[in-house]
Amino acid sequence: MISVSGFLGQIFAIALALLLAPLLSGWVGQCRAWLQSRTAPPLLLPYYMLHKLFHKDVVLAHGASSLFRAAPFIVFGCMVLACAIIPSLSTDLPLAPAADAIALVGVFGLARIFISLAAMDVGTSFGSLGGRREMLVGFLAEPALLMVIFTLAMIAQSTSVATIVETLAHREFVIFPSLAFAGIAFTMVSLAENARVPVDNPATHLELTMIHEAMILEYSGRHLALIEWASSLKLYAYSCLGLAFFFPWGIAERDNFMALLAAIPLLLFKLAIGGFLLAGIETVSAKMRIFRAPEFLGTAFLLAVLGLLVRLMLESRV
Amino acid sequence: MDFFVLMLAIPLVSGALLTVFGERAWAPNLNIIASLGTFLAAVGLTVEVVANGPRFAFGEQFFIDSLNVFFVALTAFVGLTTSIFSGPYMANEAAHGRLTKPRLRLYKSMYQLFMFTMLMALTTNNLGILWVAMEAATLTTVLLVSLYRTPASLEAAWKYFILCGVGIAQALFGTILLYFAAERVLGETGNALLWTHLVEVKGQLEPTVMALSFIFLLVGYGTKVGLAPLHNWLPDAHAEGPTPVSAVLSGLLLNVALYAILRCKVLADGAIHSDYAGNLMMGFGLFTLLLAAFFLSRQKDVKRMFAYSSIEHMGLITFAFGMGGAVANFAGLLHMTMHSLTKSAIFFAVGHATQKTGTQMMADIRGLIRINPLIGWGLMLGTLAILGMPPFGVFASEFMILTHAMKHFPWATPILLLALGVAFASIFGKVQPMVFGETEAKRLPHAPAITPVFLHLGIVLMLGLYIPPYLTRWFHEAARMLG
Amino acid sequence: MNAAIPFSAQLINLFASVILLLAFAMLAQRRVMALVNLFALQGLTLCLSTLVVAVTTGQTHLYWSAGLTLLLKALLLPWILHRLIRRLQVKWEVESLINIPATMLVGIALVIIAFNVTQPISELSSTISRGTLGIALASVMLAFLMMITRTKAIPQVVGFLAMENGLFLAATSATYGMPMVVELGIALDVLIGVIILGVFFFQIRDQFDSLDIRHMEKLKDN
Amino acid sequence: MLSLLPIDTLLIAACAWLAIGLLGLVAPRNLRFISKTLFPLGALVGVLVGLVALGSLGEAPETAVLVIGLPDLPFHLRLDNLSAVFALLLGFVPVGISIYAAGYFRKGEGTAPGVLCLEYHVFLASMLLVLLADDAYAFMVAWESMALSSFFLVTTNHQHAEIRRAGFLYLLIAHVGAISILLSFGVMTGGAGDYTFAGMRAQQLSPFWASAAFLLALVGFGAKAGLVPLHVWLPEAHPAAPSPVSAMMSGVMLKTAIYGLLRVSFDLVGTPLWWWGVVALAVGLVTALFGVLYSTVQSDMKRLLAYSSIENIGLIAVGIGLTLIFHAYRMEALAALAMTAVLYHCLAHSAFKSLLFLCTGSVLHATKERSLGKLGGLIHRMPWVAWLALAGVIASVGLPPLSGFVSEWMLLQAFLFSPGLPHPWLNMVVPVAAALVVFVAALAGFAMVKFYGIIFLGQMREPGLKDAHDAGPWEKFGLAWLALITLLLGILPSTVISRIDAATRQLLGTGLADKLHEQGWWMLAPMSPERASYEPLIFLVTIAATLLLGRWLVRHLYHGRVRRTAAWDCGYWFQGPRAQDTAEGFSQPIRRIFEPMFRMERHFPTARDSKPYYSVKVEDHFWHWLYLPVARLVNAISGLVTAVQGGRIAIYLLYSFITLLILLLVARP
Repeated sequence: MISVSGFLGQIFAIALALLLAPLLSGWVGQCRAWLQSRTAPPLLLPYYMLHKLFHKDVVLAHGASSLFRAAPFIVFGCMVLACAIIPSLSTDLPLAPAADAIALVGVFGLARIFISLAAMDVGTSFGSLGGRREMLVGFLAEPALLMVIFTLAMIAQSTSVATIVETLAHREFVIFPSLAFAGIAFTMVSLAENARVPVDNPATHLELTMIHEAMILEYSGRHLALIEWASSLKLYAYSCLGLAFFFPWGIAERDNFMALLAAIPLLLFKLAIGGFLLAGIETVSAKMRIFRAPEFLGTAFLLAVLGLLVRLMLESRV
Repeated sequence: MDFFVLMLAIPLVSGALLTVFGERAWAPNLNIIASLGTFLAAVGLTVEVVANGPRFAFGEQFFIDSLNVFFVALTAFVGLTTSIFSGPYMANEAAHGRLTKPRLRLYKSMYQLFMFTMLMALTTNNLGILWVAMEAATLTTVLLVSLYRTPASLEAAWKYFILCGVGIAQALFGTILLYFAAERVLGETGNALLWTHLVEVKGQLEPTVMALSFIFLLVGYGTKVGLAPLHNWLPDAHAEGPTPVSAVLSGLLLNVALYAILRCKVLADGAIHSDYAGNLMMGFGLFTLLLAAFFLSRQKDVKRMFAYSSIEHMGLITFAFGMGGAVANFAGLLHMTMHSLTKSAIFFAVGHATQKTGTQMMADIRGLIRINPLIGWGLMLGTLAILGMPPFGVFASEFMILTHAMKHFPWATPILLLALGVAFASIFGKVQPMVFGETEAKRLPHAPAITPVFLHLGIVLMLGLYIPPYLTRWFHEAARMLG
Repeated sequence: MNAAIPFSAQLINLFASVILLLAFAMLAQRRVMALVNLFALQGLTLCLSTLVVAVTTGQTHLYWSAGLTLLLKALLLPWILHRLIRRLQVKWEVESLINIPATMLVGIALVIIAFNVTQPISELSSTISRGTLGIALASVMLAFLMMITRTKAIPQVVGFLAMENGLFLAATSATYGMPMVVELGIALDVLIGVIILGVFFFQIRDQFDSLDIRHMEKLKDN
Repeated sequence: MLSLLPIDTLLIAACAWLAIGLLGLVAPRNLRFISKTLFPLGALVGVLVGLVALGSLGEAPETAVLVIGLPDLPFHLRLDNLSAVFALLLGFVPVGISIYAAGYFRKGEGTAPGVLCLEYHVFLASMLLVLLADDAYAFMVAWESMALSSFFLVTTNHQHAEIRRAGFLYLLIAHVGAISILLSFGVMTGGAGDYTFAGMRAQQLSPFWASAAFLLALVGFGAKAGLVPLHVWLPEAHPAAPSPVSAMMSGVMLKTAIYGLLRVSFDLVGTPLWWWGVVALAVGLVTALFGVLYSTVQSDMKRLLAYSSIENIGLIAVGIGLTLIFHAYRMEALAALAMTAVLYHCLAHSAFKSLLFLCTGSVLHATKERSLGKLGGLIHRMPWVAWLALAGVIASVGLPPLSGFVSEWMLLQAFLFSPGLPHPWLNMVVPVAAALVVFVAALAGFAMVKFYGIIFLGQMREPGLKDAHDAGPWEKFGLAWLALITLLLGILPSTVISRIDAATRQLLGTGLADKLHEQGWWMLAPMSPERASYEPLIFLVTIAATLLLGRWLVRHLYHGRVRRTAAWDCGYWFQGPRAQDTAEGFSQPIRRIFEPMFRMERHFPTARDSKPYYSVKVEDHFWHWLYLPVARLVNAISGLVTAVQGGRIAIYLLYSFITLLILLLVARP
């Protein structure tokens, strides 16, 4: 049964995700600015943005339907659920059995479908363009992500994210070549999924290249705020997932509140490093043409499958 | 009065009457009434034979057992429905000016005489008389095929006459050889051609002579059955004759010819003590089936196409009887019944359709279901039935033939299925657009007789789902008789 | 050697050989009138051979069939054909699809085949005319060949009738005739057949302006 | 005391359907009577069938022998758990379709309503008989009656040539398949001549003949299910048929083929060999991939759905293949998991695909348009249809928390735990197959977003769409019923699986239910919660709670003000409906990436064109590589054969002469 402390831990994890996610986006932005020798925006800029957007009126296009208005809430809900499942601080989450790793990919998929549909709703040329590109990225990224998860699930003999993390955290330090492949693939997928360079650029509105921004052009006010927040939650979720999978040390396992508290600084530290590395990648690589994206993601998919095969070939007795 | 005598006398007398009075207004009704009388007599005879067992007539010259009484009943039934169908059909032909009154008279008298010759061929015990009746049947139908006197119908009738005449001459040679063999056993008693006597001594007949004789009989009567490559007369005769004639040709005459082969096969089997006759029939059957199937896909004339379909089915039936054994014979008999009923129903529907549209070219016939839904559905369902779609009875017999072949002659199954598949694609691909689609309708002076179509299809449907026990018994007995 | 064979059998064999010879002659004949005459002659020979068999065996019904043959095949049918040819003003020449020498060669091959095929049966035969079955089959086949090679309707019909002659020869010589009722039936059929054909000839000529059956090749599938 | 066994009740239901159909002939033109009385009656019978099937799940098999049939082979019927699962589907899904149809059929469209009613109910009854049949003859009769009645339903609007062509193709392939099935039965009797299924079970076939039987069954049932390369009829027939019929065919009829395949491979043929599974897996993967790729590039909404059905059937076949592999290696727990996935996907697909097809029917009625390029923005005019269609779309993409996800999830679980197969080569291939399955599922998302987005969202592409109206009450009820099934299947997987588990147990000897009973009804954990678990209800509740809470908080803390204005025009004055993506435009990336998979004919405008236009036509490779060559071959042979009939009488005589000579010379005993 769900214990009180487990429940509290869950609430705490969600709250932390909601709070930390914009911060992470801000941090990445700041790092990027530093690396590109620009004046950095304030670290808390995303919070100001959200606050401002919530205050503004919603300006709806005439053609917007109820789906357009519902989509930001649904996307936001999906991301919150994702953050609730991913063990950022502790693996003992009451919500964890609700969705295993495959369902987690499903959650992201659900969000993607809604944001793409919403993009097509108003009926502008950019909206459907963005929706189509998002789905293009999605149908390549999703299998790659699942393959990464499969590799890990085979190591752990489980698809439950918590079990995977526990297994990985407890293993002796053996080098799994499959994990290396999976790690690279996961990074590539995360870049694509979070609309980052080299697949997309969150800071551009150039029609030839934009994907994510094209989809949310028509959003404003609280809707836009929710979507931005959901984006940063997604980045946070992916980061935590990556950290949990590949650097699982320090994540609390029992419903021990102290261990949970102890995990916070470690998490912050890991996120800071991760954010910095992300900014680094974004700085050193160039934005690709849109039709290079399938190749990029295809590579990720291939790497993930390779990781799976390596796992089967080399490590099946480990 | 004796049912048997009645059954033979009614068509003969009415045929003679119609030759004289065929142009009177009541003549068409006489045609139907005579057919009805024949049918009732046949039913009476059937009941009698089923109840009391086989019987003779006119000394030993005629013999009715469970095998031929089944054909007799079928023949009389289809004869009746065809006469019902031909009433309005022929009236329409006359109204269109395609036929004159003397021709109509010729049609009716020849129709009755044709029925007479077929019934005689079926019931005779004398293989010589069988030959004579078969030849007479050819002669009457030659006149029916050439009824329109168009160049095409004359050509068809000529080919029919020559090819079947020659073919049946071979059968006579076979009969002579048979007699030759029989005489050595039975002596010159004059009974040497009586089947009932022959079948008792079949084991003593000289095998070499019987083999030779069976070859000639098979080629001879096989020409009439339409076995490839002896079939060439068949599509022409079916396509160019009046549709009721096509219906009885396909539905009855082919059966009668096959019946003749079956009677001879029993003797040959008894004499030769091997599957020689059966193998020949299987070979012919498969070849015919395959060839006819590939013929189907290039047909343009609807009646010609269904004529090829008849050839195909005759091939299948011949194959079934060739396999021999109780199950295959049962299936063969069942398939003959189904084919007769279905094919004549199809020709009825086709006849009305061609009259409505004024052409036999399938490319010009469209939207029958709009012109007259009953004709359209009749043709559609009939076609599906003949193609072996359940729940129609043709499927039941095909199922039995196929499963039996699978069990005993697995090598033949792919050929059978290939042929059935090709036939399905060819026929259905052509009939479907005829039935469906758009068209301009036209009224006929005489309302078509649709009842026979659905009567036949109804029986076929019923037999596909349920074969009454008495019919089963009857078939079983007939099948057993064939060995 | 031949001494073992009774005289009547020799006679029958002689007539049978004549029939075969006539079959060859018909195969080679180019003129339609002569063809009909040859046919009549064949019928006559057939009648004679039947008569010999009848006398030898004392089978009364064979007299009847001899008479029937004479009446039908030697007199009635040739007469009908003569009348038809005159009424229809048929050209005298008979055209053949294959040239005559080639046809003859094929014919000889057929005779060999026919003899071979009937060989085992003749061995069994108890009748006085054992060899005639082969000849009968040979004449049937030669008539068949004639039907194949001739392009006009009348020679084709003559071929058809000659085939019946061959069959009749088989029936009388090999088995001393079929039962009477059968023979009557066969004769009736042949007669009716020829009458119908006669009617046909007029219709064909009306429709096609010719009795050349090569005009009748319209009904085909290719 | 009159006690009716379930099998009797089902038989009565089949008869009732037949009777309802025949009643339609009483007044064939009375649309009101037929649609408002007979179709709802048919739906009631459907409820009865569904309830009886539900009740008989888990019970011992019941058999019956009817008086009809062949003399030596009367109809044998049997209701066991496998039949019951499919009867469940056949009961409940058609309820929605029938009710919908009550409001759908209009006057003056093709076949008379009475005839249509007959065909429709014969179709239903024959499907039920297919499920109950326990001998080869009864099965074939029911099977072909099903094909026949559906053929007539497909050709309802037969005045269009392409519909006739579609119908012909459909019946032809169905017939070829039926021949193959018949052969398979023949092989399975093993020469004993006993054509009852019991007789087939009793046969011990050699591996060669068992394999032959299985492969023939795969071809036969694959032709009906739409497995590549026998799928070509499906994208033709489904668009041709009226929408309720497409729904019925796609939703229910295809499942009878799956039923047949399961029946043969797990029940009749004996112990399966491992490589059968590989064959089924490979065919399924190719089918799924092919179906989903083609579905993304379609411009006709019903064709798109038809290809999507091919994809789903492919996934089901993958599941069957996996089950076969596990079963052959005696890994029954995993086999049970895969089998449950198969059965579940059958149920799920049946509901959501019917729902989607019915939605296209409403769109078609409202707009008279099937082409995606002429639709758009219908969510404003048809909100009911649009929102219910969204449920179908999400389920069909395989996303939580709706039905499609459950089965895909279980299938992936089965894949994931496959290592340990005693065959090293298989061990490698199976996970790669899993990768492809995931890929297919993801591409399905693309296709479905295209489907939904272009029909219901955006601006209306044609001015006529302004007059579109929402579905009527009957139609709404039908749609809602199916959406409800989809939802229930999505959120109550554990409950459903514990019911249908009886079929798995019957076929494999083990099931999932025991494990499921240890956990709560809300949780689906087929192995153990530590290894994998999914709680759709909690999932749904969490998202819904966040959504509502978020909305409440935003409204509470800030405001709910909304202004309406024109969409942002990017500084360009023209932002009409033509500026949106077309159906072709939307799928352009797919066409570009997977170019070799399609046979494309494209026309590009040039600068000098007076009327520049762009067109693209995507065709099926199989048509050109397989079907046309076969047709040409048959035509060529038939050309050779017809030369026999040259019209010359001398030649004809020669044939018979030569035949005679050959027989005399060669064929002597």
